Amino acid sequence: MNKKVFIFVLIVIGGLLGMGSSLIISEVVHVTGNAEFCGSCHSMEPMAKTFKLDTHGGNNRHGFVAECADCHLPHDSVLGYMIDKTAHGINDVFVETFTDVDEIDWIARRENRDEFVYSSGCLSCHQGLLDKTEAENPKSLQTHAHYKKQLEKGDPIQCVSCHVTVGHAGQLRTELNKLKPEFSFSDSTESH
Amino acid sequence: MNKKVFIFVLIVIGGLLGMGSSLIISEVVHVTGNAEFCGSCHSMEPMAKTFKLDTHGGNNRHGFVAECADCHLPHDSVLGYMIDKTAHGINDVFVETFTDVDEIDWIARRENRDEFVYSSGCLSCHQGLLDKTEAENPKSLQTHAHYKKQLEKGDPIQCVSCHVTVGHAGQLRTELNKLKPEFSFSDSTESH
Amino acid sequence: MKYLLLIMSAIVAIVSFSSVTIAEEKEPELAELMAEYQLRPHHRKLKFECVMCHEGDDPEEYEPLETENCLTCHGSRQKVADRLKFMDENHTNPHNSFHDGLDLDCYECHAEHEEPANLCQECHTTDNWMNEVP
Amino acid sequence: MKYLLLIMSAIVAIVSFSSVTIAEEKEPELAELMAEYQLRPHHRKLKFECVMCHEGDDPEEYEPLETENCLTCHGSRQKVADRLKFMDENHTNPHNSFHDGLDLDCYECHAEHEEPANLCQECHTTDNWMNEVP
Repeated sequence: MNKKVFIFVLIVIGGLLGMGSSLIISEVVHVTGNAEFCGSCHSMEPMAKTFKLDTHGGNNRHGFVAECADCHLPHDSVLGYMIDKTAHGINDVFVETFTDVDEIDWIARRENRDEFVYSSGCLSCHQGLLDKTEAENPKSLQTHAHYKKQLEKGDPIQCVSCHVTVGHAGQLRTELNKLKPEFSFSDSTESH
Repeated sequence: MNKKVFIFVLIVIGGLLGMGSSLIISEVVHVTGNAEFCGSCHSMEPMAKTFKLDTHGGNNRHGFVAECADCHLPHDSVLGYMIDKTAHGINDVFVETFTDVDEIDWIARRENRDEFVYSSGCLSCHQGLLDKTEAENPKSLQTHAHYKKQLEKGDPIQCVSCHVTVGHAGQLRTELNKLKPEFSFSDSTESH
Repeated sequence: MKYLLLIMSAIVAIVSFSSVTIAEEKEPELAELMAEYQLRPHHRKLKFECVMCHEGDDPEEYEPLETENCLTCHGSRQKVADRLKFMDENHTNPHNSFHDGLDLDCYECHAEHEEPANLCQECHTTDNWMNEVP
Repeated sequence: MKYLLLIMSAIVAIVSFSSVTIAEEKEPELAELMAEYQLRPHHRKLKFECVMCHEGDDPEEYEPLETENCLTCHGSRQKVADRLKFMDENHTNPHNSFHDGLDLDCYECHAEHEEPANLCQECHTTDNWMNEVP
């Protein structure tokens, strides 16, 4: 065989393998992004449980269910999504396998919720939300206008900066307290 | 260079090219699946216009917007999705470019809506719908149980078999009639 | 113990036999009924059984439907009318007509188990402004 | 025509100048006010301006907020209470307390422009059953 043809054939074979594995990867990404999968790890049980109580977890008229990855991965570009998905995958498997996940202070971590929930995720479903001109609660028009203004100013806030309890029905802190109580309640006698 | 190493390197290069192009393809798939893109073709204007009047097109409290491809492509597997997307892409570009799209009898085609709307698409958002045990309209529990039974019997019906006007606010036929009226209304005198 | 088992088996056998008989008897009866009371094509396509519209177990006691029964699936008179909005302009929307507005009952035209009748055609020639009643 | 143009330009100039002056005067005034009436950290993070909570253009006329104003964002007394449901068991949920149930007004504890006060601490040592008021 001519050498150039040989090189071409090999690259085509590699290319097909690459595209084939991309297909498999995207199936895997698809299957490993929902509450069923994520909640199967011990450390994610409180998150999965409270998710199911939430509108986003199926507690709504429409039987609509979002997936964990819809909120907890960035949706700006496929590349960014894949990079974050990979990083999370590696991190989570490592942490779950080799460290004591019961040591994680999830309650304290809630302070950094801005870093774990991506507005690009929110907005890829709620595409029309920021352009609404009427709302059941008119206050939302004002606050969403504020979001847009801050974004334009280059000093953005995040959706979860305000929607602090979204996705877990406002019950995540309570659920986490069952595992690791914030308070001892040991002395509630009156002091004066 | 050793020949085996050479072959390996070439296949790896091909593989990376294949995965890279898959990323680009999935970006393209992403960008070409919404009403903005689809509605930019002349023949899809009535569909895009009526979509925007529908719950699925943003006419709801949540600013939620679905994409054309969410309903009009199968969601059983990534491979199936990609095959259909490719076939539609080729077909649509060909038909739009080389044939007279004004000749298409969309009103008649509505009869075959079962073939253009995929229940797997509906159910990939409305994941919990068929398992609901209470509903504002209890009739829906009965009809959705019927859907499940037919599916189990291997004699399925489709979501759009009943939800005939979904996605286009029940206005698609009216919108299509503006372009090509079904009736001449030429003689409405009383006959007897 | 042996006898007990024997007796129980006998009971089970009799019960299963009789239920098979009932099922076998009921099946053709139901099939017969469904052949007599056929559905219109758009509903037949959905593979509905009688109980999707009629309440109760005894077909003898099935009642004709009221408009309100139809609307449990079809939504509302307004929704049904809106689907034919393009006919409003010429006042020929049968679901929002010149004469009756939204106040026409479904069964005036849509007979499910027999050929439907077009009420408009009692007085009008509808060829140019209406399809056949589905 | 020439004179008309000249006069109009003059008017435009004066108007723009005075509005610039007002804006320039207002900016530092607003900054001063916002420095005086600081927000609590959880609200400061959201980069709110005065008008997010207070109505009208004139800061002189801003009123203290009522609980109902807070709830336009925070939903309802029940929703706020539910977020601390884990405190219910020991009857220490400040938003659904032993004494007041859901009927405690926000400003009893949450003063936005000054250090917040913990009403419970008037009578109780809360170290073991409550965080600081945010």
